[in-house]
Amino acid sequence: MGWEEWLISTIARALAYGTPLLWGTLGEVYAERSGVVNLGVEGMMAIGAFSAFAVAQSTGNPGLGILVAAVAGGGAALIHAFLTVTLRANQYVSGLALTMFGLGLSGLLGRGWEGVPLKHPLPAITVPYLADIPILGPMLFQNQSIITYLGLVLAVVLWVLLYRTRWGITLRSVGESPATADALGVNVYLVRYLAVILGGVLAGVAGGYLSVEYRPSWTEGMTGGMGWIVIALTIFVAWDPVQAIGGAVLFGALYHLSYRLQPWVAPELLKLMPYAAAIIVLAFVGLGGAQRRRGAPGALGVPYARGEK
Amino acid sequence: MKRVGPFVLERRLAPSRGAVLGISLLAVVLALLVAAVIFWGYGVNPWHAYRVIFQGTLASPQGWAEVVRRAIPLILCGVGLVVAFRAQFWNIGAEGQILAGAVAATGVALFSGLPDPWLLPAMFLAGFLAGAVWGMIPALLKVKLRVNDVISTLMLNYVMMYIVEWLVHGPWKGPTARGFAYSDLFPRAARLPLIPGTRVHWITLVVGVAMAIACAFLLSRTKLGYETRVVGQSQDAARYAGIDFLKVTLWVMLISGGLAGLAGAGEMAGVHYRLRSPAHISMGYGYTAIIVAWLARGSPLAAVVTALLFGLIFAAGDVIKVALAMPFQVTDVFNGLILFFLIGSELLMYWHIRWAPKRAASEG
Amino acid sequence: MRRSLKIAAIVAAVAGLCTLGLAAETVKVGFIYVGPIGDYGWSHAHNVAREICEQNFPWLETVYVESVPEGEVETYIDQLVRQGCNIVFTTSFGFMDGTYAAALRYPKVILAHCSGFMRAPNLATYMADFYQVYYLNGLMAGALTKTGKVAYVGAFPIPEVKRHLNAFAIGVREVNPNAEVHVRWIYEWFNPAAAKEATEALVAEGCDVFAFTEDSPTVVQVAAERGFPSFAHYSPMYDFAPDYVVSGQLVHWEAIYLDFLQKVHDGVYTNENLEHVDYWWLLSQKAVEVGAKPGMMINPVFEDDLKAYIVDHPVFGEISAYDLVMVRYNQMADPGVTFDPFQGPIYDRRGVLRVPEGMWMSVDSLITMEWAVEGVVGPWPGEP
Amino acid sequence: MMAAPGAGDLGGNQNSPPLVLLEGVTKSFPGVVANDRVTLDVRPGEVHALLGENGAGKTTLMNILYGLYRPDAGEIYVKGRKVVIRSPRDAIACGIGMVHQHFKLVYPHTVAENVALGLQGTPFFGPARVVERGLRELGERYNLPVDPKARVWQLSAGEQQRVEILKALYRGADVLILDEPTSVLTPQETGELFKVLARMKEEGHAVVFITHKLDEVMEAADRVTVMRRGKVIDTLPVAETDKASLARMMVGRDVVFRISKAECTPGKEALVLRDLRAVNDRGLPALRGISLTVCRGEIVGIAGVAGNGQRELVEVICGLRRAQGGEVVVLGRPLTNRSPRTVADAGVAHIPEERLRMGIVPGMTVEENLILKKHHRPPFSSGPLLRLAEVRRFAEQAIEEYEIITPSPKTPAKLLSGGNIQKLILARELSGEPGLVVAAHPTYGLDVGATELIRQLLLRQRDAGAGVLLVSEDLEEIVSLADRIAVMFRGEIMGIVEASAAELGEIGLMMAGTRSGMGDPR
Repeated sequence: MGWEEWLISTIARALAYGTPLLWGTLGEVYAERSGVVNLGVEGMMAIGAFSAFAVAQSTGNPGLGILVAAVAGGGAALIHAFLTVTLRANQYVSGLALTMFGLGLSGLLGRGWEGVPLKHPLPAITVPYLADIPILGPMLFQNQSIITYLGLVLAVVLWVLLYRTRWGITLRSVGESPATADALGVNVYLVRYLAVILGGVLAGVAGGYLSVEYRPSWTEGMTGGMGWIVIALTIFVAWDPVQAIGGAVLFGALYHLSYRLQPWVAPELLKLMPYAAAIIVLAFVGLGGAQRRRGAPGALGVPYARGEK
Repeated sequence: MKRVGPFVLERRLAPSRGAVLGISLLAVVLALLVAAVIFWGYGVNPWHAYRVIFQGTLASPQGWAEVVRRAIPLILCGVGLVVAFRAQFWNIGAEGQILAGAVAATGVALFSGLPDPWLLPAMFLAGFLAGAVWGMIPALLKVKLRVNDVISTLMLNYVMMYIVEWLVHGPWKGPTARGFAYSDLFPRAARLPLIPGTRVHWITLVVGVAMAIACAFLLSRTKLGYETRVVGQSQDAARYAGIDFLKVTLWVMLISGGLAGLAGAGEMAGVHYRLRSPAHISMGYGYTAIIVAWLARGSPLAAVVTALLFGLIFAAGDVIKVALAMPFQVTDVFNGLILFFLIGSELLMYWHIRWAPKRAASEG
Repeated sequence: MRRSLKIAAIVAAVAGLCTLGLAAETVKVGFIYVGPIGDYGWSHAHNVAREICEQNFPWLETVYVESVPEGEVETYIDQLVRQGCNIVFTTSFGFMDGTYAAALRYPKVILAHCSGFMRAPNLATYMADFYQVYYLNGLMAGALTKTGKVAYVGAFPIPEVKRHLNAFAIGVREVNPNAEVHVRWIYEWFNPAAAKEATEALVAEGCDVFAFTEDSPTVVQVAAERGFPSFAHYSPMYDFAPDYVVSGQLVHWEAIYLDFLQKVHDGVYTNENLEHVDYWWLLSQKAVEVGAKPGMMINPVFEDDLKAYIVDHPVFGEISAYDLVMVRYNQMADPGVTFDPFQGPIYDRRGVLRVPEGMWMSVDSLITMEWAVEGVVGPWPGEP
Repeated sequence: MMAAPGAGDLGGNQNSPPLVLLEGVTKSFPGVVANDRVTLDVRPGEVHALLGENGAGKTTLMNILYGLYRPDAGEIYVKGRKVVIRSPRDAIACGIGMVHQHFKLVYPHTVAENVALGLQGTPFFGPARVVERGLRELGERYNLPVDPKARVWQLSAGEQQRVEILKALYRGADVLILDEPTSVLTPQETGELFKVLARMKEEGHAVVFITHKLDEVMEAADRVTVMRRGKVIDTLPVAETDKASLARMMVGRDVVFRISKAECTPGKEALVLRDLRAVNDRGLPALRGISLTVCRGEIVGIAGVAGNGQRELVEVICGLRRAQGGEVVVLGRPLTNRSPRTVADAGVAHIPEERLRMGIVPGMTVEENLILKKHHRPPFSSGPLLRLAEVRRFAEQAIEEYEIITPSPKTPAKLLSGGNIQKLILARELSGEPGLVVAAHPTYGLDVGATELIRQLLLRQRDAGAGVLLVSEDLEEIVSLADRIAVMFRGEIMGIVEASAAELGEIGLMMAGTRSGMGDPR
């Protein structure tokens, strides 16, 4: 088999598997850009996956399922926002709690839906004309999900929003130096709430994609550590929405290749790569010394309270 | 100072012990109330559910035995995490350290060829060392390369999970496991005695409680403990005081990871007797231990008590599953909710609520 | 296997005469499943069988627990016994240690463990096996492949799945001697995401017919999206791709459970005579069935293709694949079984003669099978 | 409200209503009343100085005006209209701008992005580009040149301050509040700033600047309001007062500028620095070849504008920062790049700049804090164990000797007042007869009583034969305490003068980068 075939199938599959990673990462990038780490991605994705499936199965409308997943994910993120922004709780612990809660709640409520295949999954689409381009066509435009394409567009939109607009300046400033933003009349709490909720919405969609398009079915714990890969990816792509595309495709390719390369490489070793990669990237960033922050928002993980005590 | 109706809220710099205890208890109770709402939404009468839980756990000796058995790994990991948290090291990696301990214990049990009486002590020692090594990697990364400890410990959990997965499918797949993904069964001498009629491997329990006492002593009465507390409270002050951050962090993670490793070895020698798929070895003990430690508020001895509380929640999960046909994920819901309320109430502890009707307060 | 059943029957008969059975009382049975009952596979099938048992026996009461972690089975047996169960079925290989330990602790309780090999006076074992069915599916797959590459997505590289895969490959090669069976493992019983990527990887390798061992219809769905035929596994999956599902494997655990429970009720089986009771039930006992849904052995859509595919068979001469399937089915489904897929000579893919000319394999060697037959391509962990 | 008589020619139109009027503003924090019924008016076209010691409540008052704090009581009027300022956004809408002592800048962002942050009326896409244009115009008008595309972290402190002022002007601030604006500036830069303020005054803005420096009030302000312990003492035209009476109002009694001290009798070398080089946190050179000697029995003061390498110097001496080159010799022992513990054990006491962040462990008890740095040595430990009885004995003795006011040795250190925390640190550092005391800003932010006590303690150390290196931004403190004064500028020592012969003018020039007695500035 030629290299073209390898390239085509690897990229095509990497996109499909990378889609939830991309959505989740975009959300986490925005949350962290506002200065709030949300380790609850796994839980929000689980909630999104379950609610999308339940709605899609009972209404027969997978699109509605995705929509509800977005709302549910945002709702879950709201808990995190309330705890970490308003009550200034430890962001890491709150995120972990959200993951436990999300996995537990979705497992609990989703018991009746467990393992049943979805009757009407979101159909894959093949883009007319573009799909006929040699190599690029089958690589990018055949049998992909609409959510994949939306994700790619969203990444670009979020990048422009972040770096070229008023909102972007506000968001980045809140993440770098909330006191400054506050002193200029920016409502730091509101910005953080919105960013965290957006993160939840996107994570919800990521979960919804898994249950109504990718699999399409629901089982408890079906996110299988994807949320943590998202956390790793966020660091890996240096909090940049466009780089997130590359990161998601790379980690997606690793997953696909763990099956493709099975005759030669133990799949477990390929599957642990994203996690190891995150640590290695951080270590290299640390080695870099002076430019050690490499885009990490300055106030990341620090709750903001006005000087008033 | 804030005014809410006739109440006056005053901030204080250090919460009183009573406030901490009271508010923590309140948080747990509130979490159980919210869980009750979820039960009710699920179609189960919460009152009935809690009664069934009580009958299945605290009302009988066997029930207690299960609570204790589930608490054993939580005690070990929880005490270890208390020590790590005291040094402000966010060890989220107990789950991976448990697995590391389990792997090492398995290696000793199956392949060391040690004489029988040495087998169990060697398994515990190996488990401790493996967990310690797995814990000291992020410690080194944090001190030397400023790698965020939360992220590195978290990621290492998954790395270890896949290593275990690889071991049981590959090199350590047992010849007598008939091709299934398990190691061989441990020899008799590598299994811990149980309290008759229960599944409580009491030796691990004793080790756990002893470790809690030892860590309490360590923190309050030794130089290392003193330095640990300084590092945890203020890294700048620690630097200023000439405390070797690397040394303290490595020691702390040696202890924290090591205790999690002991828990892993205990689960192997006391419950499983063979290495198997990681999801079946630790039921999220490493993550639950975070709550155990958080609730213990820095006291290793308190961690023994809070571990029992979460042992109870695990045992309750088993009971609910059989008696009410509810999935085991209920425990995750409990855990998540309790943690939510705990951290949410943190700020409350710093507010002193005082009854002061308007007229009396106008002076301030 | 036959031998052991006969002995068991004799022992049981003798024991039944002198032991007071449970005949008069109601029987309360606990089922412990490893997965969720909705999983469309293994646990679901056991649960369906449980429901059938309950309908058939008015004296029977059942309870079940799902998604039990392997290391925790003892705890759940404890709880079920405390609830008054006098029979407990544990339905996963991973429950073996715990079930055995519980059997020793509860000598009065009857336990039966599915797919294992450790027995005790009060602990029996049972299994309904698919290898004959996979062989028949293989005959169809070999006739349908155009690229000469048939795909198999395996759950775990354990003897059970290896046996099924080998039987399937033997079937494929019987009608298409040059065809290959490409394999990928997903290391999970239920993981649609993994099944999907494994299927995609096999598509990329050029496979055009798909069989699998995984508890979801993912492989069927993915293959259908690409327009490739496939074989359903474990549960009726015909409805997921009516135009693409050729056939499949169906299980009827109730055949075993009904038999076992009846015998316990009649006092044939007691807590003292199960040491040698090992069910190994196949087509002829109607514990398994060929088809993608009950009663439909071959999807009519594919009948013509299979009839048009003519094989020059060493035994039957010129014969269509369709007829060959029917002949072989009858040979295996009749009570006096006259054919076994693993009928010598069989060489493994390294050229070692595994079954000599004219011989059949014993149950014991079937359930410990580690080698891969000729024609299997791909990773094969534990290959001797 | 009350128009000072005869202030007419001093700028400010007393006939028009005040631009800003604060009336009866009260604000309390746990344990302190930061502002007690404060009344203050600011008029258009005036520079109004807010004078007071550290902790007098100046910044709190301005933070209230800027909406960062909410007053417990009192009212605010802007242009005669009563307003409620809930947030900086409200303040900006009222035409109030503030330049904080610690700049509120987003350092990784560009100047234009910093100005565009939170700015109303810019386009949604590409707001920074529009702002860049506006910034150039403003810069010319007020003589505040700065490159709008530069990243803020690359700018000097003076430039960063300009960005802050531009930020406020861009928002159309009528009233500009400057909190201790000169603390980061050289005297020359200070002069530039005062010119800008004058320019703003001409344009009809009002400027409030917070300071504790009398000279600046005399030089730049039209009117001055003196605050002490949260209360306004008086508001009066600068022309009608003088430094001495302002100082009296500020401190509440006559100020003694010179402390009586014994004659200095230098002994052996306590500290020798040779060509010391180091970089700062950003990796830029902070020390460029420092050579200095401190003898036993003398106090050497380090003067200089903040951020000229003083912090790095202290850190290198104490082992907290690596020297890239050069040599540190303490009491005859070479200690270059040795661990902080080795340095401390060699007899170096360090009174750190940031008391709360470095000097104590806030959550630990007083007694535990008293053995920090000493816990690993006898008598406080033996082997791996602590000897709690010894710790307690030492604590009780130190609390008595240094007059540390604490409920008990078991009280968490963070509950102590600032002065007592500093006493705790001194008790710890000065016990055990150190050969060298490195004191960084030892009296910063303390009340007068504590300040005097601490100065006495340092002198006592000197007289007992220790060498003292005193780093302070308070020139008066250095002049009154030190025997010799070294002035630092951009990581170099510009010159060393005998304190008895020191002229403030000369020191000021050196602080601005002129080398003493030498033509060659290198």
